[in-house]
Order: sequence, then structure tokens, then C-alpha cells
Amino acid sequence: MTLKVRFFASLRERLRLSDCSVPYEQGMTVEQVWNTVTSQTPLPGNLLCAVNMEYVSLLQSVSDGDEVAFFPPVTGG
Amino acid sequence: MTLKVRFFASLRERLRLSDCSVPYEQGMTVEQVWNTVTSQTPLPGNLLCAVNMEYVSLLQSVSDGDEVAFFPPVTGG
Amino acid sequence: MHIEIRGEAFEPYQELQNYQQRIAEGQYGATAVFVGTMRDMNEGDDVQGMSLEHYPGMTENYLLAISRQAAQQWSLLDSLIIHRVGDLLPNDPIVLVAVWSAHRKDAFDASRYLMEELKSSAPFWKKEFLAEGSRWVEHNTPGQ
Amino acid sequence: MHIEIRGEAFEPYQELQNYQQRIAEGQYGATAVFVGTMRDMNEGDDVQGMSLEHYPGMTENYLLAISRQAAQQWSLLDSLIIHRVGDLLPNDPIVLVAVWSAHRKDAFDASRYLMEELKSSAPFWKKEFLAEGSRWVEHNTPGQ
Repeated sequence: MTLKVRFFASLRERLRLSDCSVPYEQGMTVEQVWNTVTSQTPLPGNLLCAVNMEYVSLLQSVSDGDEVAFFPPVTGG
Repeated sequence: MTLKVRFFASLRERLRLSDCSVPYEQGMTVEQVWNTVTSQTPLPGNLLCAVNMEYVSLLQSVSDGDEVAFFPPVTGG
Repeated sequence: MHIEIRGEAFEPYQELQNYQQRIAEGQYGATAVFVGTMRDMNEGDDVQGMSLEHYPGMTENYLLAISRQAAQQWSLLDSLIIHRVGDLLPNDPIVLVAVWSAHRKDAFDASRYLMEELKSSAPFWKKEFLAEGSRWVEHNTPGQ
Repeated sequence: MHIEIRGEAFEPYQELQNYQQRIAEGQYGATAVFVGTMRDMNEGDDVQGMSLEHYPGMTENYLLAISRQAAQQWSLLDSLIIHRVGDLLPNDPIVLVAVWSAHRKDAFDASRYLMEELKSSAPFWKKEFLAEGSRWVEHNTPGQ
């Protein structure tokens, strides 16, 4: 009953956290995952989130075993 | 007192004429050059004309020594 | 249709020559290509190097998804995306996007679509190295 | 800025590699390229070959004029146009247009502008060779 959580780029550096696991709870949203992992760190304004490598909103609910990722605006190309 | 006249592509083949010289007359327009060279052949609907290698209209007047060119729609690229 | 994340420097025009051999001869009349190259200056500062991070798995998924979307939206014969990750120096190619079609409208539209989708949403992040230290690039230059 | 009418076959990506060496390293972030290639089919007929005629002097003037116009309208570092004339076979490159700029918007806009101006007004004419004989191409496919 866990979720895998990943952080990228400036967010990874700021939180000093690349990836971790958190316990899954029924009905949990992406925002609740953020709060659990970051000990309620305020949400960055331009935060992007993905569940199982697909973009989602903070209100998206997650399922047991999901990979949840948080990252800043992308700057490739 | 002459003009050089040139024809390209399908027009050159149809008229069986690549280039020629015609006498220049004061106030002559591109259309009058056409009529002189082609013995009044009706103007093709989509005819393009250039004087000294710049696009012009049929009403453009020409000067002694000009190079006048007639050609069909372009199809490069 | 091919997408690739490349860990080492690549020569985009050599890649195009190689890749194009797999496309049926005589079919394509139009090829539109975009190459993004690392500049030695950004936001007024000299940039000495760059590190490009990505989200392995999600990045590939996303590039494939936009390639498929482009193939649905336009009449394309093939498409190619190669994107660098890792450590880059100024003048290193960052990204190659190429599209082959019968006619130019499809090629122009699809190549620009792919670049705009890539820049706006593909999970890549640039960190620049300046004389004074490093910084994360915060946003891209608008493309349209 | 360079324009060229080429009487023999050319390899566009080799030309790009060569030409690009003259552009200052680290300056260009965006390169947009279009390559037009001869197809083996047009208007539903098999095409076996093509002859491309131009108006020597006027064609060069026109390609230079649109290159200068593009350089005024957008922020460009360089541009290159190469166009074939003479006898072509299917899969032979016909035209190469390339534009280098700092940012992609200028490169995309300028390369498309150059191609549309070239297709609509540069004095070139295509004659196609079919099994049954030859014909002049009457008009181009719309690009926008």
C-alpha cells in the first residue's frame, strides 16, 4: 500500500529529495500526496504534476502503486 | 531603338519563340510589345510579364533598350 | 515515426541523411526540419554550459504521443524527434524535429506543432552554467 | 545570406553542414529548414522525370530580394536558398531553404515566408515527363 513519489529539476534541488515512497490511503488526491511528502510545504504557483507519467491536476485522485511526480515548468527544446 | 523580348516555358513552346528584338516606339506599353511580337495573339489569361527582370503589369510603359519577358504562372519549389 | 532521447552530442543533418533512407523514395515532396541549438547567451548573460534533465519514461511517452497526434492531424509520411539530455556546450544541437509529407502545408504545420508541444509540455529542464554559478531556466521564449 | 541556382543534383543536408560553418557559433538557437523533393507522382499520374527551367538573372534577383525582405521582417542571423534547374529524377532535391535565428519564432516564420514567396513568384517552370509524353505543370499546390 504505497505510492512512489518523484521530484525533478529545481524542485528536486529545493526539496533535496529525488524520490521516496509514501503510504497510500483510500481516496487520496495528488495535492494530499504533496502535503504528506513535503510536510505541508506551500504549493509552488507553477507546479506541474503527473500520475503514472501522464499530466494531471492537483485534484486528481491516485490509486495504490501509482507513481506521482512533481516538477517545475518545462524548458526543453 | 529596340527592345529585347523573351518568352519562357509553355509560352515559349506555344509561340515557338524564345527571344527576339522589336523596334521601340515612344510610349509603348508591355501589352503593345506583346501585340507587336505575337501579331496580336490574344493575351493568355494568366500571363506574367517582367521588364528588366522585375514584375510589371501589362499597362507598364517601357523604355528603349528594355528587356521585356512574358511567361506563364511559375511552378518552382 | 521515431523519437529518441540522446545522451551524447549528435549531428542533426547526418541523422537526417541516415533516417531518410528508410522513407519510400519518390513519395515525399516536402520535408520541414527544426534544429534547436545551444546559444552562448541567455537573458543577457554569457552561458558556458548547460545540463539537460528529463523524466525517463514520461518524456518518451510524451514525444510519441505528440508524434501520433501530428500523424492524425496532418497527412505525414514520417516524423523524427531527437532530443539531447546530459551536459551540453554552446553550439551543441539540443533538438531535431523533422517531418516528411507529400505537400509542404502538412510538413510546415506539423513541424511547428511538434516544436510548440515539445517546448510547452515535454518534461525537460535546462540548468545553465554561468561564470558566477548555475541557474535553472524558468521559462521558454514564446514561439508563436 | 546566400542564394544559388544549381545545375546538378545536390544533397541538402550536406549543404547545410557546409554552409553552417560560416555562421558564428553560439549565436543561433533556431534553424528552420525546408527541402522540396521531386515526387514520382503528380495529379494522379506516374512521373518519370522533370525538367526545371528558370529565367537566368531574374530568378537570382528575385531570390535575393525575398531573402533581404525576410532579413528585414524578422531577426535572422543568416539564410540559404539553393534551387535546382535542369533535368531531375524522382527523389532528387528541388529546393533547400534554411534560416538561422536566435529564437524559433523568427526561423519558423521566415522559412515559411521564403517558401511561399518562392513558390508563388520565383520564375521557375516545371515540365514533367510521363510514360505518354511531357506536360508543363500549370500550378502549385497551395501552401497555406
